[in-house]
Amino acid sequence: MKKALMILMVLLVIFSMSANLFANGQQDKGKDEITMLFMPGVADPFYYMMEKGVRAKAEELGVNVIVAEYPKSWGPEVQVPILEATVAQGGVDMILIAPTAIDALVAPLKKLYDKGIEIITVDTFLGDGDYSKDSDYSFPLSYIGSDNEKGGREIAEHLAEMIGKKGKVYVNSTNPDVSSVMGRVKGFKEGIKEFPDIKLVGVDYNMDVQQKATDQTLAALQKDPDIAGIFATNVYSSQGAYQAVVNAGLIGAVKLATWDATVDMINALKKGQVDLVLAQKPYEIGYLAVEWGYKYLHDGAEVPKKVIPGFEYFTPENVNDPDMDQYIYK
Amino acid sequence: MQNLNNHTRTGLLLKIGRQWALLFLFIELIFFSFMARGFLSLNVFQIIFFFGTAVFLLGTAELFAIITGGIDLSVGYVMGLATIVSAKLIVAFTKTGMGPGLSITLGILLTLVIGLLPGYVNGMLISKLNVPPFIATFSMLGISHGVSELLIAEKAAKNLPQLANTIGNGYFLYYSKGIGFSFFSRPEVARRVKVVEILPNVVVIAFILIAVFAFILNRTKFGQHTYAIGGNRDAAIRSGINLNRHIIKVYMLASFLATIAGVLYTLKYVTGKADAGASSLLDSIAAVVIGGASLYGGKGTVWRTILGGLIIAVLETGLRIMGIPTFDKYIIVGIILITAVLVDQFFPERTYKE
Amino acid sequence: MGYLIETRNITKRFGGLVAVDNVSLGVNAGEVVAVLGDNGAGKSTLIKMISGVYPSDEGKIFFNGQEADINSPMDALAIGIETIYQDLALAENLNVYSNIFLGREKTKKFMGFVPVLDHDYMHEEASKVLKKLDINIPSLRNNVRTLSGGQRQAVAISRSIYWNAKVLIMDEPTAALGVAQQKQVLDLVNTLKDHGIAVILISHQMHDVFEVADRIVVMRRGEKVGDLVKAETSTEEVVNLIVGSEMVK
Amino acid sequence: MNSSLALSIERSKTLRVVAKNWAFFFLLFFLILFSITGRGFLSVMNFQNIVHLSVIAILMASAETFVIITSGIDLSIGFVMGLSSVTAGKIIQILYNSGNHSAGFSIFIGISIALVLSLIPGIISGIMIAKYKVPPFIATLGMWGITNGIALKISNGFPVAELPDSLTKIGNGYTLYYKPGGGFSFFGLPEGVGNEHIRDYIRLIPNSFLFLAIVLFILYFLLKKTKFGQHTYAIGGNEDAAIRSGINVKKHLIIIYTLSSFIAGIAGIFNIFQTGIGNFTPFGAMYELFAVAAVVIGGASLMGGKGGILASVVGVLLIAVLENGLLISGVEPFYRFIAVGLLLILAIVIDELFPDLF
Repeated sequence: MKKALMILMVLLVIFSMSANLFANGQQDKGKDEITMLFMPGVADPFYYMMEKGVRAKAEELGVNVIVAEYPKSWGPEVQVPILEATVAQGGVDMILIAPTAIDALVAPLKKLYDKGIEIITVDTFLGDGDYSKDSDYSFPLSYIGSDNEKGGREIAEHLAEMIGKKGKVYVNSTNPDVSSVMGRVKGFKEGIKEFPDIKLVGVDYNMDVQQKATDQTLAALQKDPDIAGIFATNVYSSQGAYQAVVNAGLIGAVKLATWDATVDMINALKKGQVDLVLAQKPYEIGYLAVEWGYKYLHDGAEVPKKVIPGFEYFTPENVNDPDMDQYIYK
Repeated sequence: MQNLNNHTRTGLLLKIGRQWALLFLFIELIFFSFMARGFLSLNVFQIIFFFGTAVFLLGTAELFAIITGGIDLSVGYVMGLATIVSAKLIVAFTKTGMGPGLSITLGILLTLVIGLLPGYVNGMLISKLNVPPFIATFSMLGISHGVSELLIAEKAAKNLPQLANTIGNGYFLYYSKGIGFSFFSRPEVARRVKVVEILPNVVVIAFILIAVFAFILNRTKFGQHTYAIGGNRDAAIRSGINLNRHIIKVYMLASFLATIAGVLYTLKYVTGKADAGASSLLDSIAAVVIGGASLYGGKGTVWRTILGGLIIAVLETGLRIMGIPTFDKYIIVGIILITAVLVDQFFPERTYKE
Repeated sequence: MGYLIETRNITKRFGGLVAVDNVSLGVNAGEVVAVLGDNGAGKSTLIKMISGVYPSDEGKIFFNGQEADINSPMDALAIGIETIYQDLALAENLNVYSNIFLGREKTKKFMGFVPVLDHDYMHEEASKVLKKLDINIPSLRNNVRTLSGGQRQAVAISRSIYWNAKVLIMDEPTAALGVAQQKQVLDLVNTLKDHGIAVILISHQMHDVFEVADRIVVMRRGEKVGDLVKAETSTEEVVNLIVGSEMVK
Repeated sequence: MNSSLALSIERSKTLRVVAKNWAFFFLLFFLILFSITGRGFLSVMNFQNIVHLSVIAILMASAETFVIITSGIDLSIGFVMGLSSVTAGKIIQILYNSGNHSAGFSIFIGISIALVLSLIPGIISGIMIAKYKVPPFIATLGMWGITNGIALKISNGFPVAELPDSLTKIGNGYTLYYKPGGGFSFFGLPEGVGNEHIRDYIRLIPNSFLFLAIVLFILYFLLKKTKFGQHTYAIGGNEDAAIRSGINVKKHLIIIYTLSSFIAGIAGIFNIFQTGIGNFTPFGAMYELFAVAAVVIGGASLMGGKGGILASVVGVLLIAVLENGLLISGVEPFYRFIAVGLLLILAIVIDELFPDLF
């Protein structure tokens, strides 16, 4: 048995050595054909939307797109193996990636960068996201994504307006080690500090499980029945918190501001059950990433280090506006 | 009289049946060599082993528990705990002004000692208090997860020394045209100059350790007793094996291996993460079972477990290179796992403990 | 009248090994026949053929003078041949009467159409059969796990009797029992005899055999080497037959 | 087990009742504790919420109860739930939005097809386990990936939305609304109640309670009162004995896994009523492991042969009350993982001390 295994190992090494030379030849292909790899952060609607943007622009420009497997959960240990295996098929000129950790992705991406592949980070970033000053992590061409802290601050202001600048507010978030979501919480906390009569009663983490978000929000409403406003920081938090408010029968009595525009939340807004929905622009992020990547690779254009497509706010007033329809994740 | 039928099966078929896992791996390799562009390369095999280390280590950990007829569900989150503890310790030591080499060494050693604790508790619960292994280790899963999240919530361990990254993502041997071979450190070359990297450090470390544990299982009294307990618990007790003590040791060993996997994670990803090992848990159990161990205990070997892990890793990597759409891939992997175990059931008379 | 159960020249081979070689054996109603022999003498294989676990390669089995076609344990059970194995085949997590009715539970109609377990009926029937066999178990609602070894043996036997066993095969019924409990079981065997049951008893305990058996059959290397009436034989003779010292009658 | 202790407990009636139902008494204990420590814990609304939100966990635990009594395990139930929820959602969406069908008809067809579909994973794992002796752990782990892959494919990875409103009206509604001094109203708030008066109404008996009561009664009945249930216990207690008493164990096991899968399908249907959208199950949700934990807390053994529906319900509620109570008492969220882990260990140790009584 062990003998067989040893033979296998030896065969593998010989195989791979000889094949390595073969693989070399494969990388020299027509220069005019550009291939981009889209590496999402996790399997959720936000990134499915982004993929659509990537594909749309790529088709328009005649760029090849490879979409990597969607990771089952959020984390470098899931994402990096997928990234490396997908790159191994060769011919990738540029990677559009949502890094799942600010530090853990630096080394693997640097390795690919050194091989000559360009990198653009989308939605999430490396280090502090500032690639304009020289650092270990400043090699990506650009960060294209939302300004999460700004979004958090703006939500805080809107929510404060809605509850009459006084009362208790509560935050349901997903995961304390995801940079984008934590940015939203941070921005919200800063924003709410501007209003001395508003008190933040707690932040819960549902670990990306919607049912947990419901449980937590209901318990928060039980503990502080006079909560006036709730901020939910992503798809799962939003849907979960919304369910909780429905369950508690407090629709209308509690103002709900949510992040990410899923069909469910938009419908809730239409019915007047949710008061504000922030839509990031995943489609546009993907679209812009391909556009800038193409400009850089094809025309040698300078790419800005940061591209922020901004947000759209769905409110009861504009929700039926057909122009807004494009920002719904579906 | 199924045994009889099996004995009368033709020798060749039986031999293939006994080695079906190996055969399966070969079929995978051949299939992907044809179907997946770029699969057949040094790089891809290094990827398979590099990212497989966690499953190999956790699988070996799981194997010890499974041979005794138990199971250890906590290894994934014990690994997560280890990533956090080691990252925090290393950062703390560095802050006191210690050199990076020393703080990494100390941090890792201390983590390895702490890593014995969950295993000790598991072992005590299982042996002394008769808690079923599934529940004892499931509880430990929750406890390690909770402790990890408490340690890391809003205060992640950041800025590990650069050396950690160099070890974790470095290779044993580099080759580049003009410069020749260099050990341990990547030659300074311009971007896009090809450097051949051979043998990732992490893989070397993991396989040395796995070899040690394979030796323990195969060649020592401890290993022999582990099989004995799984084969026939009463017989083991009557022959004078101290069952309780042995079970405690086995779970400590599993926990220790999980901690090693966690430490290697910290070096690879220069960060700690509570659910770092969560995604590898079910894969590692599957690796052990595909490797021919029985969940009722008494059989299984380390090499077979690695083989089982490879079958999964090659499948995952190959499908990724082929570019199978995500959701289809989930389905295909499930079907192939079931097929693998079904094939196994048709050759029940194997003796894996050769 | 002939034997209630009888084997005529039955043989069982496993590959090249002849486990049971041309054995004829008969038991009358109300008679206890003990089968003795060293390990590997073929006792288990013999009774497994009678109880339908193994089909015989040659020879026939007769029940009540008629040829019986026994190909599975179900066939044997159907004509009233019950076997009590050493492990008793009791579900320890169920109570006494549930075990007696295991697999053949009595149901009644709930709301006219839903079949539900008829606990009262099963309890009553179970206590009847226990009473008939002079077995004393405090509560039939206790799980079998709480019973002593002898009581469990009794439960297994009463199950067979309740389901109309005419032939009862008992495999080492007193092994692993304390002295007092062995006595209980042997008393029970005597009770069975009084009820006209044919009992085939496999045992290593010479003392038990001489206490309850009417006849003693000795097997060696698959063959029947002795068929003795208890009253006319002695321990030494039986032992010699078992170990094979030549002492031909 | 030393029988003297067991005997002395057997003699003392009170002690016996406590030992046998320790989980229940534990639950009482926590209820009292949290009523003191947690503001707002002790209220009808909170208890209703706890149970309402535990319905899925209770169904999962019930499914797992049947499987565990036969000494098996079913890891696929979480994803079968997702599959059923997404399938029902998709069908309802297509029918309802086509404009040709009423909400009621669409819902009826959707859930019927989803329930039938949810039988299939169970039949497959059952056959593998019963006929081909594949360990339950691996067979259901394989179905784990397959069912979720299919669910994701059906939904394209997006929750299935745009379903009729009547779903959540039923799923989250209450049988009775009561305003102190203002009278009763059945199945909905009286017309024209403004936002400012919502908090005045007391809502009693969520519709989900009625639904849960019916399902639980049937399952309880099946397990405790029928031949089927009796055979389930027998197989878990002594599979050999069950075979020898003529029980068709293979067929029975296939039915058990099919049943477990079916109950998970019902959970998926409930999920769609509760949330108004078809949800697939995220990979990290671990519904199955928590269900197993609840069943074991309820006193079942993974070696098979014991356990019960009501006991499992108590197990689920114990975890739910513990989590809710700690949340309301303001305990940091991550201590809850630890607390549940410790509770589990305690459960088993107590169980181990009084084995003969269960």
